[in-house]
Amino acid sequence: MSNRIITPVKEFEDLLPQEYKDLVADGPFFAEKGVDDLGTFKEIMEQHPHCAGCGEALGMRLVLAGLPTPQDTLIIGTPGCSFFGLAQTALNYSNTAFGNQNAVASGLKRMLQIRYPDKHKDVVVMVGDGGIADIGLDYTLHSWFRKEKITTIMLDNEVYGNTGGQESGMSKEGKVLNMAPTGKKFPKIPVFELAKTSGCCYVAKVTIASPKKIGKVIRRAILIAREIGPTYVQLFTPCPTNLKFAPDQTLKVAKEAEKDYYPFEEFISDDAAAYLAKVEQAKGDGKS
Amino acid sequence: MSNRIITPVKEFEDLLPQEYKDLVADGPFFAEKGVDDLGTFKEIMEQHPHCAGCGEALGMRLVLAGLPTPQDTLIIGTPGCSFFGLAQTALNYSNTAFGNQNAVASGLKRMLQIRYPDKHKDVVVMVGDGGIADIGLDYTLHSWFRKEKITTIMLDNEVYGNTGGQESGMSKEGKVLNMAPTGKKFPKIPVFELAKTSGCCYVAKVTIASPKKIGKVIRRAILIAREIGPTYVQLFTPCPTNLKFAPDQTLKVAKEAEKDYYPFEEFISDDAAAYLAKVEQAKGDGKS
Amino acid sequence: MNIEQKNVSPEHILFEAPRDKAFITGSEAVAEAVKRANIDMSIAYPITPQSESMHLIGDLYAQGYIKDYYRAENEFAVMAAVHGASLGGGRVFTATSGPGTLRAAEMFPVWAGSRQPIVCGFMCRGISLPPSIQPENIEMTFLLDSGMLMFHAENAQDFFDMILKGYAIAEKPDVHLPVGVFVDGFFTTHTREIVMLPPEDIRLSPYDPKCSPVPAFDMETPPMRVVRDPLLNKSNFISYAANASWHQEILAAAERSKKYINHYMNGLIEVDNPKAKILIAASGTAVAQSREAIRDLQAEGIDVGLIKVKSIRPFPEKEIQAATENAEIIIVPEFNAGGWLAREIKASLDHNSRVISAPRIFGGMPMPKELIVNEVKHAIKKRA
Amino acid sequence: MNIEQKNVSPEHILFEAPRDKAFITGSEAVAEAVKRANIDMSIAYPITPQSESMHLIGDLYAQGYIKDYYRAENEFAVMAAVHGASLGGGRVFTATSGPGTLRAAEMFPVWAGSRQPIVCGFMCRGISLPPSIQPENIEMTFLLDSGMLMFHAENAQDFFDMILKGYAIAEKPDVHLPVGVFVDGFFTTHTREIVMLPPEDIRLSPYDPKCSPVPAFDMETPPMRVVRDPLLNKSNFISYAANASWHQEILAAAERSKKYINHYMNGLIEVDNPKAKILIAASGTAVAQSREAIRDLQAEGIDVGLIKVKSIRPFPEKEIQAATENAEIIIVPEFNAGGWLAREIKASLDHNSRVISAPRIFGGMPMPKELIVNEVKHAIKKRA
Amino acid sequence: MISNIDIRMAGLGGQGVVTAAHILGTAVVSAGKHSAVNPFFGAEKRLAPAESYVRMADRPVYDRGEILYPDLIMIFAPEVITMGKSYTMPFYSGLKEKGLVMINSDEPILSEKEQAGLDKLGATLFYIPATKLAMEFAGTELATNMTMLGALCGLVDLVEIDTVIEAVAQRFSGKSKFVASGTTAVLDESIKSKYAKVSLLIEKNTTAITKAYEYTKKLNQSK
Amino acid sequence: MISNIDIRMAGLGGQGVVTAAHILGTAVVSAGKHSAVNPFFGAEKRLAPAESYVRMADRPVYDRGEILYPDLIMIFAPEVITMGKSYTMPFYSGLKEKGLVMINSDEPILSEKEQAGLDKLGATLFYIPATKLAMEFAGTELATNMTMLGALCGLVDLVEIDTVIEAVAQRFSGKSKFVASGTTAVLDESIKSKYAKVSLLIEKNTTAITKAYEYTKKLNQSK
Amino acid sequence: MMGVRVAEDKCIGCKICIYACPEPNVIKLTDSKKVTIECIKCKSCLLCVSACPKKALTKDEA
Amino acid sequence: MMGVRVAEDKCIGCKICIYACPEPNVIKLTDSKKVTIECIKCKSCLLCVSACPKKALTKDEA
Ligand SMILES: Cc1ncc(C[n+]2csc(CCOP(=O)(O)OP(=O)(O)O)c2C)c(N)n1
Ligand SMILES: Cc1ncc(C[n+]2csc(CCOP(=O)(O)OP(=O)(O)O)c2C)c(N)n1
Ligand code: SF4
Ligand code: SF4
Ligand code: SF4
Ligand code: SF4
Ligand code: SF4
Ligand code: SF4
Ligand SMILES: [Mg+2]
Ligand SMILES: [Mg+2]
Repeated sequence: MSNRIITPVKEFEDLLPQEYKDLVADGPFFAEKGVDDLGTFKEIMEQHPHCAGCGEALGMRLVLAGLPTPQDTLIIGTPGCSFFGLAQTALNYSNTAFGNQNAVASGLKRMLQIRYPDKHKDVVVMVGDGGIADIGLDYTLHSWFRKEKITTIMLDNEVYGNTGGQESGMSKEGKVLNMAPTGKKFPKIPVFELAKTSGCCYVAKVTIASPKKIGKVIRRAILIAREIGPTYVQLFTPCPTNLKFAPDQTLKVAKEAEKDYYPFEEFISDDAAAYLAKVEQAKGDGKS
Repeated sequence: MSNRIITPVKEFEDLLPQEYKDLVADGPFFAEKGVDDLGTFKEIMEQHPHCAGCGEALGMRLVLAGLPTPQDTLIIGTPGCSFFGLAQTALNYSNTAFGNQNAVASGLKRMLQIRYPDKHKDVVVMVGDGGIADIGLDYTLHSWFRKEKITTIMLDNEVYGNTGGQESGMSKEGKVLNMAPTGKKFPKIPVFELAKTSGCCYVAKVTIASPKKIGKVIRRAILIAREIGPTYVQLFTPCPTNLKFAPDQTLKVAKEAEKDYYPFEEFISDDAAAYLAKVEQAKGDGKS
Repeated sequence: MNIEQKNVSPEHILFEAPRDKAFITGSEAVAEAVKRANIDMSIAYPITPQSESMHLIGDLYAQGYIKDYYRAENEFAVMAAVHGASLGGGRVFTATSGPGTLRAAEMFPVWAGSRQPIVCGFMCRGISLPPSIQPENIEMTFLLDSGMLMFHAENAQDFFDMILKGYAIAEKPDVHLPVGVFVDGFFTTHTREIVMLPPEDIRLSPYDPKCSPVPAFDMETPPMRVVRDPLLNKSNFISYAANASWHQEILAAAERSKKYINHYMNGLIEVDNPKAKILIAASGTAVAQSREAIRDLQAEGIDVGLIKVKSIRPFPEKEIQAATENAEIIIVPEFNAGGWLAREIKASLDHNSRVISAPRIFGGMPMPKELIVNEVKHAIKKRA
Repeated sequence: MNIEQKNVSPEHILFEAPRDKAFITGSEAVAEAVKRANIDMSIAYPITPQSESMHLIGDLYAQGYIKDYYRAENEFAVMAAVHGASLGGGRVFTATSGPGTLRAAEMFPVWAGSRQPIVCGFMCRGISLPPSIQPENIEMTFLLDSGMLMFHAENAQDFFDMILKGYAIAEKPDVHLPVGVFVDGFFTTHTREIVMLPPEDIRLSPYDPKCSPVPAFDMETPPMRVVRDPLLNKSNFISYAANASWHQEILAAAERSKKYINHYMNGLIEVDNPKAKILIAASGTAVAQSREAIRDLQAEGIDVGLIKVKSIRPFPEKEIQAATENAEIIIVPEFNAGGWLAREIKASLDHNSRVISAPRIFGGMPMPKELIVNEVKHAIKKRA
Repeated sequence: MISNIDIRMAGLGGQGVVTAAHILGTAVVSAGKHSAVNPFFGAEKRLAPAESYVRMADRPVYDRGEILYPDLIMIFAPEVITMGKSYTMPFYSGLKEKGLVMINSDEPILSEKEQAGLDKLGATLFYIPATKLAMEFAGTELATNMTMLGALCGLVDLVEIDTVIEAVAQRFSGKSKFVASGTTAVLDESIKSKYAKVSLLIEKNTTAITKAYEYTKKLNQSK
Repeated sequence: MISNIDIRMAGLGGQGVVTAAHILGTAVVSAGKHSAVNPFFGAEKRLAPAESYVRMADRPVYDRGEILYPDLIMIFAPEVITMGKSYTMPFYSGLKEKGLVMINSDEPILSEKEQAGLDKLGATLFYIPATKLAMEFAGTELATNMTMLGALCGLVDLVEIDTVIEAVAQRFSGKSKFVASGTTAVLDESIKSKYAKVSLLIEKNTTAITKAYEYTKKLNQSK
Repeated sequence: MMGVRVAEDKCIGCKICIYACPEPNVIKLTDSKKVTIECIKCKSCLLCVSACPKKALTKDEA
Repeated sequence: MMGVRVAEDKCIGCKICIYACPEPNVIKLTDSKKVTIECIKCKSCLLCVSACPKKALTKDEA
């Protein structure tokens, strides 16, 4: 998107809502912003109906702040709580049938490559754990097998949040949830490992307790997806409502998970690493 | 199935077709038979419409001969060439929608455990590569995640045989096929590796050039599925018609693949290995 | 299971057993039905507004009322697994809604084709875009030719009864077809209302897989190969004829089900005030809203009767013809944009210009009785 | 691409360009249409009897006529990816059959809901059990309320033309709806017949995503968040109303498409011998078979006319009413067990006892003209 | 005793509007009358708008869904009005003439325009310090729904307060699971975590209801 | 010249019945008449039964699908009859009175019952050594479909043999892909692999057709 | 009911609260390197309160 | 056209052909440890012919 498109025509500026003007004046479209800059610029997500203390909302906020080029970023979603925040975000956001996200993203990315051969249009899938690991697993893996140049971000709250707290494939073993009345019978689906096996060039696992890492990881994932191949970020974003802890405990839960079973992990394929070294050096990135 | 059920009533015996009487007299239902015994007993598959020289037909023939307890084996299939032979087999065989096999098998196995708590009813999925790795991947992996006690056998002919030679996820990279007019763009899907990551207790890869290995592997896969958890066998069964080699070359193609990129591989989880040691010792098996 | 349950006939549980008043939601009514249905296995996948029912059924599993239960990976998997379980010779239940129904669409004709007496709840809701989780029964139009029997419940009481009746009807050896029990999601699932329940300590007798036109898939019948050539992929008139007659038999079984629907459900339709010149014909929640409208209309001295269509498949063509013999105006209010019920009714009636396909509500809206009242008055005015 | 193609208007390619005779199958006709449709992208999944068409489209990709093409993992993925590609602002094509249609059922209303001018070929075949890959158009009944425009081609010529016409109609800014072009699988896909083709060196002008009621999904329009609260999950009358009016607009767009269907397809129906007291009303291959039957009947001195229903959605209610004004007998032969076309026609006509829903052929059988002839004679006898 | 009445309850997710409606309906039915109760048809999120609807009558209630024309509106949180945390704006839209409005607030919060709207309808307005009463008598603001219920019964002669209290006991006795949409049940159940024992919860809630009942009874009489 | 005729061709998968039908239809159409050609509607397997159908007429052909009542039946392999490798049993079922049957065989293969069936219909039967002719003149039994076509033209005055030969050239010229169901195309294409060059293939096929044509032409005259 | 109060004297402008808040555009850094909170958008989850290392934030009970 | 001929003298009964045949119940081992072929079910793929280490099998050209 060229800046011309969002720049208000002087004569009509006063007709535009304040929010829009703020986005133009202080948003991340004209001047590059990152997670580090939060609190000092107008974020592209606005007032969403997520529960108080929602880890997923926080996760999305951090991811959105980390987008390297929001003005050319397209978000593909799917039903799930993430819908609420993403529908309130000043980016093209699409959400159709549950689990189809990586198939939709494949078609979209290819069409954008046809229509804008000289531009990077970053197609980013951002959806829940259920959407990726359960109903959408086939489409997720096949987009990776096919080496689609898209970034897939799992907002892993270890439960079906939006439909009221049912077991997800990413729920922890033994956890009692709706539709798992006697506790979940199998461990978290190893999507991180599957991603490595299935052709992802960059795979990272991180929690909302590490906001700056999120910024870095998202940037890497998107840049690598532009040039090398599919990338995957698994973000732990606990759900106070359905995992039934107090809303002010969300970060504590994330921090404990980070120590306990959700450590930061990063996998970079050789070609991705080479590419990354090049761009991060050029940008002076990667030191943070 | 108790033998009583198939034993013809004397008075009506002459009404039964010869084929049926042969099955009772010389089939593998009363006396245990194996791959080694082929040529000396009445096989349960009969005259099928597979192409001359079909690797898949040969593969199925060998698998069926290797079943430890055919009288209590249920085969779940899916559309694909395998339908032809399996529909001609004297076992309960079901084939409904393409790719749903491991979901159907999950429901069936659990119901049979309810109805026959004291009996082993072996639920065996036997379908093509497309059915497992493409359209059915989600159901395949989830049955493994859930630790369903079923055996999944892929008849890997590296193509969609039944629909006329289209690219499958298991086709070799670069192969020109229908719907892949400029050659396949990604390598064979690593289902063998995915199986190991996804909870299978026993995983084996073998080709029709090694008939006795098939017998052994099938037996192991089914016995382990009875007691320990999901098992997976990937069987290379090349398709002369759609891979376009002469029908008398099928075994040569398999043999070369075995040398080249389809070596025999076996993975056994620790609990499965322990169990196997026990039963094979008891049976005097496993030496072959 | 904290109570011992006695196996009884459907007749006993439906007609003879005493009933007590409960104030419960439609979702709870589903669970109450399943508790008394002697289900072997149930498989779940969440979707609003179905989820609560399947949560409660999970609880029934935990309590021992059901022998196996799990959450599957998606609706296609649910319907496939339920199909597999039913093949195995037991009684199964599941439920879904809107997009879930469409995700699994391929499996419903397979159930019918396999002659499986599966009962499935459909808590109808919006599909498509813009996204909507709210009430709408558009998904029913996708299943009209699926081979399933389709019942449309007006309220939680119907939902409870139709599930139990569904098994009674589905499992008759000369029927043996899947039954979909449909409700308008939210309106029925999430409304708490009075439901009369038989005692908890009785349940349907178990399913008997031997009383079936198709043997159970358990290697306990002689496993002869059935045909010289498989039916598929043949330009073979024998195979064509076998296929066609199999499907004809599915349609015939639906016809035969009518006698049982009459027996258990007291007719495929229910008619109030059949002599009225103005009739409202509706199914599901639209019936409930029509009752309110009729109350108001009668209060104003406008004589309006009601046809409640309970069975959508088999469709009560003859019954509706008979019930509308004297009708001059037939209003068909519906909760969907397509107007499928009006289409069905129109196709059943000669002189169908009497049929008015309105109000047609969708997008999640309620159907205020006032809308129906207005439609009736408008029709009267137009006719006059 | 071994030839240079010139971009032309639909009018030119359809009405003005000279045509040459080719002796090709329906599958080849699809590829010939796609070759001239200036498609950006196509995504394939095999299923009989569709596969040959999508093979040929793969060849077109290899030859440079299409910019991207791949085999997806299943039909739901195909329809989702095609949806994504269309979102991205280009022209797309795909096709499927029977079980594939049902596997992807959820996506078709999504296309309509997203107002995407996708054209999809449906090479109809049997679904369900017992397995059948043979001709049957039962899948069309599942899509009647999907929001798609639905055209039913009689033969390869229709198939060729309706695909190109489909784009012309679908892409009109006041239509912008997906178009399904349906044929009876095998009968059309696998029959080699004479098709008149315009030259290869012309093609439709490219799709212009700016002439759309919904902006392309490419971050090239100001990405304001559209609503204060997302439409979903709200008991919010504004959201209900927005949803309902969006769907109403889809229905309205289908209404508006009629003028373009009239223009490009020469009417939603085509009537031969409209004064005959006996009419056969049919769509798809049943039309072709009816033509043979009518030839025989006329030869015997029995005057029979023909209504060919080309557009199933929007359904030509008014047109059929007008065309049947004088008809005493209306025979509706169909290739499905449900009889959905007869239902539609009955619902459209007052005095629909004139409509005879037969012969109804399914299971893969052909429909010998003799069957239709007999049905006509039988109806005459009964009436007399 | 009032027979036929339609009530709309509006609050924030987690405040228990669904539970309140459930309890009221249960009481009405156990008093031998008819009722149908439903929540708004959407996924509740903690502190996002939430509504529920109670219909009661002396003859069968068929009508269901959102109540478009309520006789009575209960506002469980001032933010519904002041911050627009509502699905219905203005909050009283659809209110029948001479309808009744109860707002949980210690002090008047209506804008002039809103007040004028109510006046035009001839509506009666009550402010109830329901959260305050809840804190005072149940020790948690999560009991606000109880005090709102109590207050309702004090203001309007719908059903005996004892029947309501019985319904509360039934609701929390744990004999049956509370069933509500999506996260509603979780949020509405969270009050349970505030008390060590169910008996204590019921006791505290009973006190809160009773006190609120008495509070408005007095208010009503004084009017 | 015969105008309206319906032909059923039956053989084994890989014998080229679909290609034969295609060529005949093409020839008929390029001769200015009408034709519709289709294969049987199933997936062909190598050496499993396979059929195709040719309709030709001097007015538009609308009818499609399997031909139930053929005027002429061509049997491409004796196994169709002797081993029951056929979808239609007996192989002549549906044949119209006074119909014509061509069987690829060097010697009579019909059972008495079959012969009686044909006699009852007043059918004319020809044995054609089509595979032998194919081996002899094209060097491969895969050209059997060509000799069957040539033989047909010699027996029945359907279309000029040169037009048929032209259609063969067109079929194999590679200008357009051969499109047929499932594996049919692959199997019917396999003859290509027998020849180094397309031109040679066309040449050999032309010879085979011509020789077979001459063979039956003589046969016919001698009858 | 909703809102969080900042004790300006305690705040060191470390922005930890900003990274902790699930609501966008609520906590902002002022030019004087203190945070301000736009309470109308705050949901009182108190994640910021728990996160602040300086205990500079408290729930607004007003 | 279909069928395979066994040269009994060459056959050593190793059964390799039996493991190579895609058709069930076609090649059988006799009591004298030679194979016989039920030609009516044979599809002439010649896999057995290629597989036989003793060249005991040949295509039946009859
Ligand atoms: C086909 C289909 N099935 C089910 C649903 C219902 N559904 C919507 S969101 C959701 C769960 C979302 O869980 P997850 O992906 O983990 O996202 P979260 O809400 O936890 O962020 C489900 C089951 C649907 N919309 N479509
Ligand atoms: C939903 C659906 N999509 C597509 C098909 C068509 N179909 C049947 S079998 C098959 C391919 C089978 O390939 P594979 O699984 O590899 O088995 P093979 O035939 O090669 O043994 C396809 C695409 C179908 N039956 N159902
Ligand atoms: S339910 Fe959980 S994930 Fe969803 S908005 Fe609430 S806290 Fe966030
Ligand atoms: S197409 Fe291939 S896999 Fe299918 S039967 Fe023929 S040879 Fe076997
Ligand atoms: S976390 Fe505390 S100290 Fe740091 S900026 Fe926020 S309020 Fe200030
Ligand atoms: S209380 Fe929660 S919503 Fe409010 S400012 Fe703090 S973190 Fe943000
Ligand atoms: S492979 Fe040869 S030697 Fe061995 S058994 Fe067969 S025919 Fe005899
Ligand atoms: S030729 Fe083929 S089918 Fe015949 S016996 Fe040998 S291996 Fe078997
Ligand atoms: Mg989740
Ligand atoms: Mg395959």
